[in-house]
Amino acid sequence: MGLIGAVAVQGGQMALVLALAPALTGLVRKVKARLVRRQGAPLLQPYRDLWRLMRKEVVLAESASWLFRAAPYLIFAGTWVAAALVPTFATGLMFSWSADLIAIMALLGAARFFLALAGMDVGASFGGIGSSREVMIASIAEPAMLMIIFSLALLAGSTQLSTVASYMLSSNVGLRVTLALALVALMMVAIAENARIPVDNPATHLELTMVHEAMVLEYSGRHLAVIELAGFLKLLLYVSLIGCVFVPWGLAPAGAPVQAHLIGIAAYVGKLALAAVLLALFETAVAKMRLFRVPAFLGAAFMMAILGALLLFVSRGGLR
Amino acid sequence: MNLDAFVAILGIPALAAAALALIPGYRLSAGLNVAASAATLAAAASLFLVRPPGGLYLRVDDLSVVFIVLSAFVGLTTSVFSASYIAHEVEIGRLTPARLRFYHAMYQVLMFAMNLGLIANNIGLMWVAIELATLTTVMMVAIYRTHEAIEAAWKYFILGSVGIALALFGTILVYVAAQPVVGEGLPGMVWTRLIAAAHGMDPALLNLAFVFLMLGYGTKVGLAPLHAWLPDAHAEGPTPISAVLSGLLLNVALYAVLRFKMLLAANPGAVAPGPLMIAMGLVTLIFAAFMIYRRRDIKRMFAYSSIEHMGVIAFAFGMGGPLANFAGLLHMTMHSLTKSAIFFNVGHIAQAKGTQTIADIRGLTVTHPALGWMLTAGVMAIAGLPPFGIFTSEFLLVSSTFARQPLLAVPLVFGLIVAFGALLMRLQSVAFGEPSPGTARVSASYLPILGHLALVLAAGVFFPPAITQWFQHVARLLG
Amino acid sequence: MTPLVVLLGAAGGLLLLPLPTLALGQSGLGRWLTYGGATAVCAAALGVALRSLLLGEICEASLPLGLPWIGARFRLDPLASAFLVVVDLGGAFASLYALGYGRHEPEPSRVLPFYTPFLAAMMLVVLAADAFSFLVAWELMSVASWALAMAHHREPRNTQAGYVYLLMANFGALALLLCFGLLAGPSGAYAFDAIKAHPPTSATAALALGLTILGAGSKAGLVPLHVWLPLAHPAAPSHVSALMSGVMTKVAVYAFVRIVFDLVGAPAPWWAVAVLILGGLTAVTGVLQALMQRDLKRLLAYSTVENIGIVFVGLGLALAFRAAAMPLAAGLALTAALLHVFNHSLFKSLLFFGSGAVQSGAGRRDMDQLGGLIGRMPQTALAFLAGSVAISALPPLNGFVSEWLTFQAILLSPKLDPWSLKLAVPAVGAMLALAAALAAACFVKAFGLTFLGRPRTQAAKTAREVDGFSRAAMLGLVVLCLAAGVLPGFVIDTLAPVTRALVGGRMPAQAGQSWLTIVPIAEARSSYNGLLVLVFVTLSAGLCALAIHELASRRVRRAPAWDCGAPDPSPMTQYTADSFAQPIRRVFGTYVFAARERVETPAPGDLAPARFEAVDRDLIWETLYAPIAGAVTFAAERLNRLQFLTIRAYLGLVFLALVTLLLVLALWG
Amino acid sequence: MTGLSFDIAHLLAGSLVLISLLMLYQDRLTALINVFAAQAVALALSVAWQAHAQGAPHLYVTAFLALALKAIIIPVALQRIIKRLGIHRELDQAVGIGPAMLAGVALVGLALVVMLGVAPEADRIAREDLAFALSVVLLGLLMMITRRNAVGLVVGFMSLENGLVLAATGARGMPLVVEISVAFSVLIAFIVIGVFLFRIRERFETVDVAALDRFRGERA
Repeated sequence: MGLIGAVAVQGGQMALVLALAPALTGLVRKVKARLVRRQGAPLLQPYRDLWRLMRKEVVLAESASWLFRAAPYLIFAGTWVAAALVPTFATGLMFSWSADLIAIMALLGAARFFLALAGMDVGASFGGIGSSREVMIASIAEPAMLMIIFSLALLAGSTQLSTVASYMLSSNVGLRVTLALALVALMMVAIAENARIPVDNPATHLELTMVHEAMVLEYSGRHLAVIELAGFLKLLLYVSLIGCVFVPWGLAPAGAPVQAHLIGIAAYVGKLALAAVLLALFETAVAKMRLFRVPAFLGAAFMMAILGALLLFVSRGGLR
Repeated sequence: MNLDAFVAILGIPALAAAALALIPGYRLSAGLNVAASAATLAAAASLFLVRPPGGLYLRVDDLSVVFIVLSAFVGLTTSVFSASYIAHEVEIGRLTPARLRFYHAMYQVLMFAMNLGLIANNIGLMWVAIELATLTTVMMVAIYRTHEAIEAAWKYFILGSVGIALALFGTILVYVAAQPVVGEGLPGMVWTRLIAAAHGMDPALLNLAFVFLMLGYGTKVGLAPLHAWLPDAHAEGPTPISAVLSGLLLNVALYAVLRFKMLLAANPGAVAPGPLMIAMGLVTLIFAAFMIYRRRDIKRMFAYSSIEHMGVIAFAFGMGGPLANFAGLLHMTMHSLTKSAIFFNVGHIAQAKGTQTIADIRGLTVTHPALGWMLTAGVMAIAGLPPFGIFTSEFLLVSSTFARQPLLAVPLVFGLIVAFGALLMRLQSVAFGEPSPGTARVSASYLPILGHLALVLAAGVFFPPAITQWFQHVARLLG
Repeated sequence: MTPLVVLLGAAGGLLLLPLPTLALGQSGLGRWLTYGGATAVCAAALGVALRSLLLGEICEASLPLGLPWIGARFRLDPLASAFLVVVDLGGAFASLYALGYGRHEPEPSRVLPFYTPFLAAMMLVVLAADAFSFLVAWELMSVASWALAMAHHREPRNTQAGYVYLLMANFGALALLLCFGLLAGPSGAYAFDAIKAHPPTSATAALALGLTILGAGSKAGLVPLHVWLPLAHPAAPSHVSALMSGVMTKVAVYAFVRIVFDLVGAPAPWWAVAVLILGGLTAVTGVLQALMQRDLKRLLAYSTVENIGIVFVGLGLALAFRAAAMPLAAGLALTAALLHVFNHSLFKSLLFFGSGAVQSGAGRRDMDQLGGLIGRMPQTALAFLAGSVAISALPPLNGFVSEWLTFQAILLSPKLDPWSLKLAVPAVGAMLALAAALAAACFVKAFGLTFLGRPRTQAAKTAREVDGFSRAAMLGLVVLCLAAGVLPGFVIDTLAPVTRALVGGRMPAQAGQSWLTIVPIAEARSSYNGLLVLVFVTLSAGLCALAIHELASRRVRRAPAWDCGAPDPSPMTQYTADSFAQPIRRVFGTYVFAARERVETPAPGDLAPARFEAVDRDLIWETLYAPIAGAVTFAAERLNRLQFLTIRAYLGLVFLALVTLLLVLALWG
Repeated sequence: MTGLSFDIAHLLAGSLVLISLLMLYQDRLTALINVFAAQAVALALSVAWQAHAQGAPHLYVTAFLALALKAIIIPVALQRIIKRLGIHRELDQAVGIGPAMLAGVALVGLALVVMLGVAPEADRIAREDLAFALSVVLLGLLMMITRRNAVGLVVGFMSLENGLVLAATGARGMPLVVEISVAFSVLIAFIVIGVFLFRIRERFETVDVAALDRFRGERA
């Protein structure tokens, strides 16, 4: 297939993630509603919300600066580029070498950096609450994520996601304690990063509990829409990350024929649906925890990740 | 004895003293004082070129020339400084004309005594000279006739006399040891013969003698625990005398100790004097370093700093070896220059602020920029910061010591840091911060201060090869 | 005329520049002369150093100064040139900045005469090739910077800082002096090539390493020797703070590299463990302390401590790989460290310039009295934002590249043998990750409180943008940060000769890579392309904005902040430095600062104000330095009694000394 | 030197040590000064004997100096001071007599031990004399630190100096002995004058040395 194929795959991927992200969130909401015996909004409601928000006028606080207006687009761009570099249905992404896993996480970090700044820009007290809590959570979640990456990179001998995925597909993986630890830690981090229950509850505006919502409190109209979209994308990104690392089956290798890619897409959608159901189940099962329990929760993830990495450092077998 | 450098070196101060005892006006006498010192320096410098033949009483060798020229030079600069300093003292009436005459006469007597001690080839003569120097300084310390001055003089006098007595006993012992080898009478005290015949002497007597000499002359050097007279004498006497004491008299006493160290070193049976000097040096260094912290009087503080440096120098010579001896000589020279410069400076500061209490002198760099910054430079130099000469000597000393005897270098460095902390703390409170009242201009003579600092700076940056070889040669002499 | 001669000439010129300045006196001319001259000289020296680094040339020179029988030796090799680039780049920009900033200096006569000697001393340290001239330059550097930190000496805080600083500096210098004495040996072979000629025994080498860590570490700010740094750096005028934080600490790193990698010889694995752990601790402690600060410049100083920690982690890895004879990996680790040195010198200078601009523009340094400056000082804000992104290690700026390389080096370490390393490396990696994340939090705080939100004081409300020179310096550094982040390959290739000379290995040549990607080992393993990331992000952001504005709406209405429907007009209700840091203090504080919080809420209906009190302590100071100070005071107090004895007692001392010696003699014979 | 003359020299030297111990024993100033005068006489005798034995006439000068200055002039002067100050009954021991005596004996022992280290082939009389002289020096020093007031100090110092002269004269053919003893007499004269000239009484209302230490620079 060559270059055209690569371009096609890359482009398709970017379009796909953008297209599927709201649906994923919609599905999660739907399933949650059903689980508590509610009808729930239709699956496509998120698309409608976005479209409506985009057409609304922006109400901007007087004290808001240019940073406040620029931030949403930067956040969206960072998240989108990151999401575009995570293999979803095929590993042969054209630009996968332009950023490895560490860089992807750093991109998300940059997005968060600007989100936190935006939260402080208006100069209202709630924004401050949100930002300070957000950076506190991030200060533990990010190192945990990095240690997870260490484990994977040491296993696969690479921080390049496509390489990791193909290594996971290969036969010589086997069952490893490290992988289990990494998976659990990664899930915990994903929950925290996407402001899901039990760490944060996206559905409330109760100042005692809210983190993410407090930062975007002052946003409205298209800005809010873009930020929301970025949030959807982030959730999708983490799901597809878990997917391509731990359940890489169905991924179309580089240069595979078209039908392989079609299979890959189908498998991917399947994975997303499964993940949504699981997430919904989990969220309805557990209760939101107090803010200052969160560090313990994430600290556990951090410790697990370190443990996983340590095991690899100590046992030399299977390392490249 | 035909007219040679010796006659000049001894005669000029003697005659000047006699003359100064008679001249009333201080301008004239101060001028004469300077002139005489200058002439002495010239005579001393001539020793580099032509060496008069040594006799039974007088003689110079490479070691003593270093000391002689140094003391003559500092004597000159001090006399220049003293001219302006005394002028101020006379104005405010602290010195009556009579005492002024006395002061100037005594100054030259002191010079005479120290030169005599340095060029004496006869240990008895050397002893007499150093006693004379002591008595002179005692009287000059007491010149202000205040309670503190008299107390200081008295303390100095008693301790000094005991030291002298011990030194004399040591001298007698040396003679007793030498007499069987060298023969009775005068030869038994002539330095050159002694050193020549040292190997044949009775080691036990030499050891005993060195104990007494070390303690006796060590009292003059200011080694702990014999130092007690030094701080008060520095603090209460007129500042030029403090400068001469720190810059010269301590060196002369040290010179005597070195002489006898060489004597012992030349005798195979005698115990090595090194360890004793190292031990006393370290004790002195660390003790003085801690003493600096609690000082309230600025002159007394710098007196303790002199004690500290004497400890370092004693340590260096005790270590021995080419590098350490070189470091010791360099350190001694640099310390004389720097410390006297600091005392010049402090004298003017005390006159400007009308007090010697550290707590009442603040923010000098604001009120008296020149004095303040020169003091800063001086303290930086004395604390061993580059690019001043003392850094060079401390560099050589510490590094070579650590390479040879690591465990000895640890207390050395410890003492140096403690002293540095103390000096820096005081310097900052004196030179910086909100200035204290007292902005009177003083008719200060910056020339001596700047001259000394310039020399020290030059020595730290560029050390002339000629002097280097000279020092290296002397260092080899010292063994 | 070799480049070395030119550089020495430049240093000499900088040393002598104060003389004409003093001659000019208080007039503004002195400022122009000093800073203009310094800018020119540093720029020229920068060119020379860069050229000889690219050519990888080596030249030596000797002047008849210093120790007579050795002379002052100087040597220009790749390592020296690399650090000279850092020094002169920082110097040039600081001088340019000072052309404008220096106008606000109340007492220029306390700054100008010491500024250029400070620069010269830093150049000479890097050039020196014998122990004596090295230490002379080193101490000169300390003294000059001390004088600069004492420029505003009327504030007791600053004199205090100066005291601690010079004392620590002297301590470090003596440690280095002992180290050199050890390496030179009793004969006093102080020239570096003489030292290299006969490498020390393993025990000696270990001792030398310890002394170097004390000496260079105390200057660089390694925990627990960092205490002077957050005191002294803020005390100095901002352009000097920038030099002290951005450049002088790097000179200390140079000393460490020069001694440990070049002079001492083959390392032992456990050295790496020591250095790694020190580095990791330094990074985490530094950034946590930084997060707790209110004073902008103190925050920056502590963040310098953190970055020094990162650099030392890289150096530790390099030592480990070198001990394990893995030249390629060692090359990678060392490159990462040196690259971070370079990057940090860029963005830390930039940030200090920014803080200086804030101070001169708004007259405040306390973040609780600032806020909303992004409107009043847009360009400064932009520059500070860029610096914050860079120092938070976020792509596509340069901070990320060096930390990314460090992580890549860590990922190579399972091949290392000793168990101590196997356990230490991942732990240090975790510390590094933690530090990186906390740094982001720290600079969200720094930028957010200073430039965003509503102004908290009148001074902040009426702040004005700074002069052209300052802005030019800041924007220039922003451009460099971006360039070094987007095209790191060139910098890495430039550093290759250094690493090859020191550890015998280098990273693969980056110039040949497609699309200017950087590849530490192999592309299949890991690669990063800052340029593409930048392009993608800008493109997609632009596209998104364009699309929405075209397809949907572009209407905007200004209205008061909503703030959950309960807006409060007073800017004091905004988050402050302390409240922003409070969650993190809650999480880490109890362990790191022994932090205590006390909350008093009055009973319902009681009108008494509620109180909240948070206390955190600097454990390092309390456990290490306070006891030492106490001991010295105690000893001085006790010994001081000897000043007040009677003459009889003094005679008694003499008598005792005499009797003791006689007894010794009697027992001896 | 014949046995007899040696024994005489030995005897005289020994008597000096004895008298020093006696001085330690005194607790009244007047008595102390008298005993000191006695020591001066003994010293004069011993020096004279050395002059005779060594056939060194110049030593007679020293002997005369000792006799005139230390046996007569200074004691008389001191007595007059004490009368004027009215402290002749004053007890001035800082250390009890018992301990002082013990210390004194110990010092004599130490001096002998140290001297025994010296090689015997050295001139015997010199060696013995040095032993005694060293004892006298040490005892004098001990006296200086056990006496509270200036007079005691002076006396102690002078007896110390007696020891020095004894040593100097004992050393065969030692040059400059006269000069040195003269110089020392000057020194002592200074001390005595100091006690007058500084007019300690007018300033400090006593000759108690402690009063001289009241200011000690930084106390005030």
